[in-house]
Amino acid sequence: MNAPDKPILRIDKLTVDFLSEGDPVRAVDDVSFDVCPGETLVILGESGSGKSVSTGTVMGLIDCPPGDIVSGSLVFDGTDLSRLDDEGRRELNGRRIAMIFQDPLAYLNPVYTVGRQIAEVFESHGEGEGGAVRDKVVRLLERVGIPEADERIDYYPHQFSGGQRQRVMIAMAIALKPDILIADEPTTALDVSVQAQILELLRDLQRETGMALIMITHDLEVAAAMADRIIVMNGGKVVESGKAEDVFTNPSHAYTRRLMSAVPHADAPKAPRNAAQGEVLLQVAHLSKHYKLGSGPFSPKREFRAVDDVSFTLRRGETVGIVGESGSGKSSIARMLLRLNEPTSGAALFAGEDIFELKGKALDGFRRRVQMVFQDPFGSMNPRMNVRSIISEPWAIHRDILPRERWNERVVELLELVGLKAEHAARHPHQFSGGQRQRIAIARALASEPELIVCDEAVSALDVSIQMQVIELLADLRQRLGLSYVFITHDLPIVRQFADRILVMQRGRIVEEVETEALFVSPQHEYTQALLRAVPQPKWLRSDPAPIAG
Amino acid sequence: MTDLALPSVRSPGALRQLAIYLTRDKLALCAAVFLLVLIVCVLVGPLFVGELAGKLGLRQRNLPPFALEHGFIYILGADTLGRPILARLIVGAQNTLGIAAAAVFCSMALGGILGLAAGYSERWYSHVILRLADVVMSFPSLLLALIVLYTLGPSMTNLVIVLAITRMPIFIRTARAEVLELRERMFVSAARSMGASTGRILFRHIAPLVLPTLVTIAAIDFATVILAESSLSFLGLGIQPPDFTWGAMVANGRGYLKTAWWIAFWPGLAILLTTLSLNILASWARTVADPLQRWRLQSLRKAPR
Amino acid sequence: QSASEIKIVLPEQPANLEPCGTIITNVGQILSRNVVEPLTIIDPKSGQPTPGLATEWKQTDPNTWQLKLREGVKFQDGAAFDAEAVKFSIERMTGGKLTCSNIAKFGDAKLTVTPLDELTVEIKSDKPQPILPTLLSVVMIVSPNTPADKAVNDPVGTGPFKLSSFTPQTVVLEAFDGYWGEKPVIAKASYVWRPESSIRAAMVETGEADLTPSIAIQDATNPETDFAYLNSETTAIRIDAGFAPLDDVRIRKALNLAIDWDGLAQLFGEDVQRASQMVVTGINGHDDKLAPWTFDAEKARALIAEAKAAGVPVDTEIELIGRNGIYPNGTEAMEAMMAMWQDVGLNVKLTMLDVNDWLRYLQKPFPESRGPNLLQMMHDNNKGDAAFTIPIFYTSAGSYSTFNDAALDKEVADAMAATGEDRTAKFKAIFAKVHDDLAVDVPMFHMIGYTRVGSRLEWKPDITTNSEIPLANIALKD
Amino acid sequence: MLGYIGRRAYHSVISVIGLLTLVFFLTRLTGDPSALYLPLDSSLEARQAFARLNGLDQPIYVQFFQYLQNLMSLDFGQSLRQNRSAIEVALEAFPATLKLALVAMSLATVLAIVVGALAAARPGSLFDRIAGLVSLAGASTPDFWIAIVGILVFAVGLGMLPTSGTGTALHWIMPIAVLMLRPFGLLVQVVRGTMISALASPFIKTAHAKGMKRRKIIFGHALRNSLLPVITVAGDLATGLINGAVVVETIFGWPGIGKLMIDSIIQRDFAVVQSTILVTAIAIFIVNIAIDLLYAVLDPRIRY
Ligand SMILES: Nc1ncnc2c1ncn2[C@@H]1O[C@H](COP(=O)(O)OP(=O)(O)OP(=O)(O)O)[C@@H](O)[C@H]1O
Ligand SMILES: Nc1ncnc2c1ncn2[C@@H]1O[C@H](COP(=O)(O)OP(=O)(O)OP(=O)(O)O)[C@@H](O)[C@H]1O
Ligand SMILES: [Mg+2]
Ligand SMILES: [Mg+2]
Repeated sequence: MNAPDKPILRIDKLTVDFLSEGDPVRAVDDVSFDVCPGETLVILGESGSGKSVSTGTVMGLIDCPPGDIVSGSLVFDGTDLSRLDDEGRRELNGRRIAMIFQDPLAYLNPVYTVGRQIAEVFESHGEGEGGAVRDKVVRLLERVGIPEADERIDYYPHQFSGGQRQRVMIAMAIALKPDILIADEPTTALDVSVQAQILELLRDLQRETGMALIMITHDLEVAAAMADRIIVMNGGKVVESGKAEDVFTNPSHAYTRRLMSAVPHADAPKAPRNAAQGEVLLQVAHLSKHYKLGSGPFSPKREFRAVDDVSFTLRRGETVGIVGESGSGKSSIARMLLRLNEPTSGAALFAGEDIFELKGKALDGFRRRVQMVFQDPFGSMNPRMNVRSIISEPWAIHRDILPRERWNERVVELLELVGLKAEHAARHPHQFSGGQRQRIAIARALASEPELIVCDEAVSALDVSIQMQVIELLADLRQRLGLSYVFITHDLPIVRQFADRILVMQRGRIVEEVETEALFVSPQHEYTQALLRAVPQPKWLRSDPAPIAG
Repeated sequence: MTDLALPSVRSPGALRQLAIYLTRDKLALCAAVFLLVLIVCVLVGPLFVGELAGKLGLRQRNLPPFALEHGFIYILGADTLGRPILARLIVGAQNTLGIAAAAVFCSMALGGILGLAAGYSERWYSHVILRLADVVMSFPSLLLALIVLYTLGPSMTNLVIVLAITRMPIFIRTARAEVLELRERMFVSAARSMGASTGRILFRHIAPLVLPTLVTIAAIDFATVILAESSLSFLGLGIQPPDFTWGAMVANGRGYLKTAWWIAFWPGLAILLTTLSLNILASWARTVADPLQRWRLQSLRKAPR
Repeated sequence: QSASEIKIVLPEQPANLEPCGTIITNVGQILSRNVVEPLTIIDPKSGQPTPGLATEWKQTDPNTWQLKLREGVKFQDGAAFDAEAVKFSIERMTGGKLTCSNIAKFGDAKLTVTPLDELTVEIKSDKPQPILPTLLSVVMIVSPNTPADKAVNDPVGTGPFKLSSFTPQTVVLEAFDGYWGEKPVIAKASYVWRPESSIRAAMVETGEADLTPSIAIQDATNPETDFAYLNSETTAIRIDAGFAPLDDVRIRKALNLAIDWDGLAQLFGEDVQRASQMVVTGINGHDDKLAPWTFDAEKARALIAEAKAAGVPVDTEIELIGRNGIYPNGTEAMEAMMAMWQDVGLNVKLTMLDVNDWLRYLQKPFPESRGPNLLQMMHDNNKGDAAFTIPIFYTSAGSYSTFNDAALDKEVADAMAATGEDRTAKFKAIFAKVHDDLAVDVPMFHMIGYTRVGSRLEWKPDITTNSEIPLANIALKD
Repeated sequence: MLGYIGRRAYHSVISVIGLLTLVFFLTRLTGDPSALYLPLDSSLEARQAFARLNGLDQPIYVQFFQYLQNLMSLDFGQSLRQNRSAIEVALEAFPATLKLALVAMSLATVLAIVVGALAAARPGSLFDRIAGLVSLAGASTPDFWIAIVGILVFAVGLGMLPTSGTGTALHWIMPIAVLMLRPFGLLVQVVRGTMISALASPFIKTAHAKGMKRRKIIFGHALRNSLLPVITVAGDLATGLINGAVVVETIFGWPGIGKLMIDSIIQRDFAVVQSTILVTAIAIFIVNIAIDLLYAVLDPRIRY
């Protein structure tokens, strides 16, 4: 585009392995790309294709060993990154190159307030300390759309919702207005309206400072909205690269074509399913959750209404989609339904029995019948267990599901169902990509053959092709076994395709509850309308002023 | 002791894998070999030198080491009653290691389990366990020893009981502290949501992450227990002569540090080397048990370039 | 530190400074003849009483003694020393309102004290007290202002030094200007305590302290500063003759014969003396000619075989009861003796006990559950007369005695009532009988203590050092 | 939080009372002390008189009620050995021990954290190996051995330090050094172990990505996340020292509560045993409450 010809970052023939006793795993294979100031490079690609690893190498964040940079050069603004010593690296990181990590919870330190963690960026680079920094941090948080930022600054990561944490990561990355921002799936946990706001923010930054942006995403709409150039990765290799418009309109590689065609076509209305006849499986009535707040051990107690008088029903074989603002209480509802958080008030009847009153055997039975896919898949797996034990855990807990000698076989089956390979069974969670972990979590949820699965952003980290594969799997199970879903997501095309009914949430309340199609055709609530409007437009169709080169 | 750190010893294949990992860490290998030699000594040593260890030699009292005129067995010198120190080290190993291993194992196992329970649950017994730990911490071990001595009489079992009880609080409190943090982790919630019983969560999910710390403490406690045992013998609860332990030997030579240093030195060195080996093995086991660290012990195969 | 100030390091912290407890080593070493003074002083060589605060004494009838008191003596608080003060001190001691260790020397005697005039007192007892002046050496005279009904930690006496401070770390004594006698060279003495012998030795070596009254033999390595002294302690093994096989005299003799005494002596140092009786030379009744048993394992085995043939159950397990920390190398000695007895074929098993547990075996009433046993013990008679030894060990009523022999009881009663030469001879006869004929116990050694004296001081320990260190006797080298 | 402290204090008071009751009855199982306080050759009558004088002849429950009654008026009994109030004896000895324990523990903890963290930063490095060996050697060597050898070397041999005693700053060096060895060794191991795990956490990557100094990452992020077991173990070791650094107190002539406790136990000075346990128990309970509160401060996910 308008970018000057001289790239600020150039990656040449990068090959990265992960070593172990067996054959090395080649995560990145001979990958080259570059990015110029002011330009946006979008990396698309299959889940597990080496996107995070190759960008992580730029930041020097791959542990070597067991990682091993077999070959390749990384040149940033004239300096060879692989020759840099610790101090040189430190100077660059955070100030000139910044990164938004894919998995925001794991990448935030649980014991420090988010304010402090953001402030560290300033302090590490001598950009002031104490009170002055605090003001800057508050402004950053406001910019990424955290409500009541001056108060929230003193909260700890676990007190934020998934999307809010992601925005904290973003705030941290843009704090010093870096020359290059590497954004690894920066909007997966954000609803469309917040996503639009964030994308706008990034574009603003690019305009202001000529920041180069490397964005990894699997959301083709976002990709289209942001990309100047696109590279597509598959199996560790770059399989296609070129101008955004070309790649979208005229994909050349088979994988890219598959990707483009897998997009659920939003405008194609699907035939309504006859799900509304089944018996009522879950009935939620007046559910509320108030979190107790207080940042220090001695500060006064306050309350925050995360979920406020929520009621809905779910029939057997039905899927209820929950969409809504980030931080509106979706995950909180899910956690309460699983008896992981106690509700402040309200009731939830599962097959006629109040979930919150269950005890002993009844509770065990309930837990077998209801499973959850967590928003944070990495955190939800025991780091000491390998995938085989993780997936077979439900069988170990409920002995009657599957005889032990069939475990191995079934684990492989499940892995293949979600698009992983049999050899992955022996690996540990940290050896996977974000999307792969999410799939392991889904496989685990399916393992106990439940009646209801609560999916909290279960497919958000998957590329479209695999997303479709998984959704089809879930739909098939619904069809065959009468599974029901509570499907929390921000991805409107997906809910539109998959859900029977949709609840729209805002600030802890349900603001709209309708049949899926009705929502898309005639949204009632103001917020819903805003959501539908916010669907991003491809960049090349927009008439924005061109970015000014920095 | 060391096996504890390796939760996944199941098949012979796993054992072989462990052996391979052991050869990758030279220091750990030395430690393991030393402990093995020690165990062999414990098992067969008394058969060969058992007689000599108790034989009086009042005329070679405090014989200095490295003198060979009385025979090789006197290479490390003789003690205050002229008994060969080398023979006594070999014979003393049995009681020393037996008592210490039993006491440390009991306190770690019991303390660990109680600590897991106290940390995970908020019920009344969690408070009871913790206050009991406080009480034990405040209760002088010497007094406990004396009470046991008076009510039950001196014996090896009682000694182990006393030592195990007094060392338990550290395991209870450490296990609990770790659990307090671990139970807030998402994977624990996930396990709970799958219907895992409390026992399963504790032992399958939390314990493996707590255990490395406990084993680290236990490995050092080994020395503490050996030395504590020797100070109990001051009251008569310790091991009764003519039986003896390294701790007793050290205590015995305490007055001679200036004039006959070797009496306390060799058993002290034996204690030190044993503890050191255990610690090195514990740290090795910690690496093996942690999937994120295990690569350190693997022979990483690089791709040809 | 000025020249006339000295520092003494003791093995133990004195629990208290009650003048009535001066027979306790660490109290006596500080107070005795420094802060408080007794009526009479035992001469370490002859064992005879010599004048202290009493200058003369005479026995007016078997139950009555009259004492003349020293003139011109003042207490450190200004009170006058007179017959009333003596009456007060003795009554405070015997009154039973406070625990007085020193009174133990008097046994169950009842004393009535009557001041005859200002400096004369008469002491009447309920039964004859032939050695009352000797006994009076444990009567420490305290100021009449001392509370009579409770023990104190701030003693006020007539001695050349007065207590200046007593803290958990140190006791400080300062010279008392109004002292009746010669002014001592030392102006100030502080006492500290370190249980570890090597540390005490080190402290004197480095000059941090000037004197330590007892160090272990292995620390006494420097002949310039380290002095050995016979410390009046005698070690022995008591044989519980009430149980088979120990009720058989052959076995008891075998016990004495089986020990390699020269080898064993190595544990206690070369100056140690082999004992044949429970008192040391200088004590009235000690028999120089009584020869100790010598090592003869063959003979011991023969005796045991003989006993076995006579139906004595020689294989019965015999418990050897030791006490932890009783004297240096005490445990080693027990281990060695056990090994030697086992060597001649006796089934001896060692148990080491803590003091209080051990005491149950030492003193009557003995534990019901005991079986045949041997008891490690130590006896300290520095009071000049075998009367402090023989009755408690050898009469059937004696509190340590395991022996029941009416004839012996009578002999002892006889000797106790006797005086002069006759008394000495009778005591000697008893010692010979229990040793040679009855082999009631296994006397081991007369023990040796070592002191380390800093190069600044001119002083030598003697047999009384375990009970007193009179500062007035210490001179400074210049 | 205040409610929690209140509840803990309440539980602790109950526990202390329970402890004292336990101690009261159990100590009396260890035999009548009369014989210990009288010369060996004293008569049975004298011993009985002693027991009577000190109320030891009463049935044990009567003694107990008497004790409770006296407690109400804050009378903790008389020391048999020292002729004065037992609690006074205990309180007099306590500060010396406390000071020693505090200094030794703080030094050991700080040093161990620094050494352990640096060792964890590069596992397997030379520094790691040396730090490990040295700290472990210190921790597994008998303390009296070190103490005596230290005195022989530094006081007698080199004349640099006083052998023992209290007074100047020099007097503190050896006792502290000896006391520190074990806590230091143990803590180094604990810090190192937990730090290696913490350093592998993803949030450490975030810190690197922010461009933080390595030192700050190690001591700010990784350390903070591994402190829970560290302070727990440190707390336990501290209570161990509060309960008496017996060896050090004995060898260096430090007039502390550890030696007092041992002496009183051996001498069956029951009132003093009870009082010292009361004093140390209160301190230990306070330490434990403080540590539990620290958990909540250090890790915001922990709430009581
Ligand atoms: N520590 C590791 N050890 C072994 N293999 C690893 C490790 N980390 C990543 N991998 C593998 O490297 C490959 C690339 O991973 P990467 O995280 O780059 O994928 P990604 O393209 O970011 O995928 P996603 O979209 O799912 O996040 C994956 O197949 C993954 O399994
Ligand atoms: N432990 C907690 N303490 C305090 N506040 C909390 C806590 N957990 C969540 N919250 C707050 O409650 C609100 C709802 O959180 P929740 O995780 O349910 O949101 P969400 O709808 O899942 O959002 P997202 O789509 O971003 O994941 C958020 O504003 C969050 O900040
Ligand atoms: Mg990724
Ligand atoms: Mg959420």
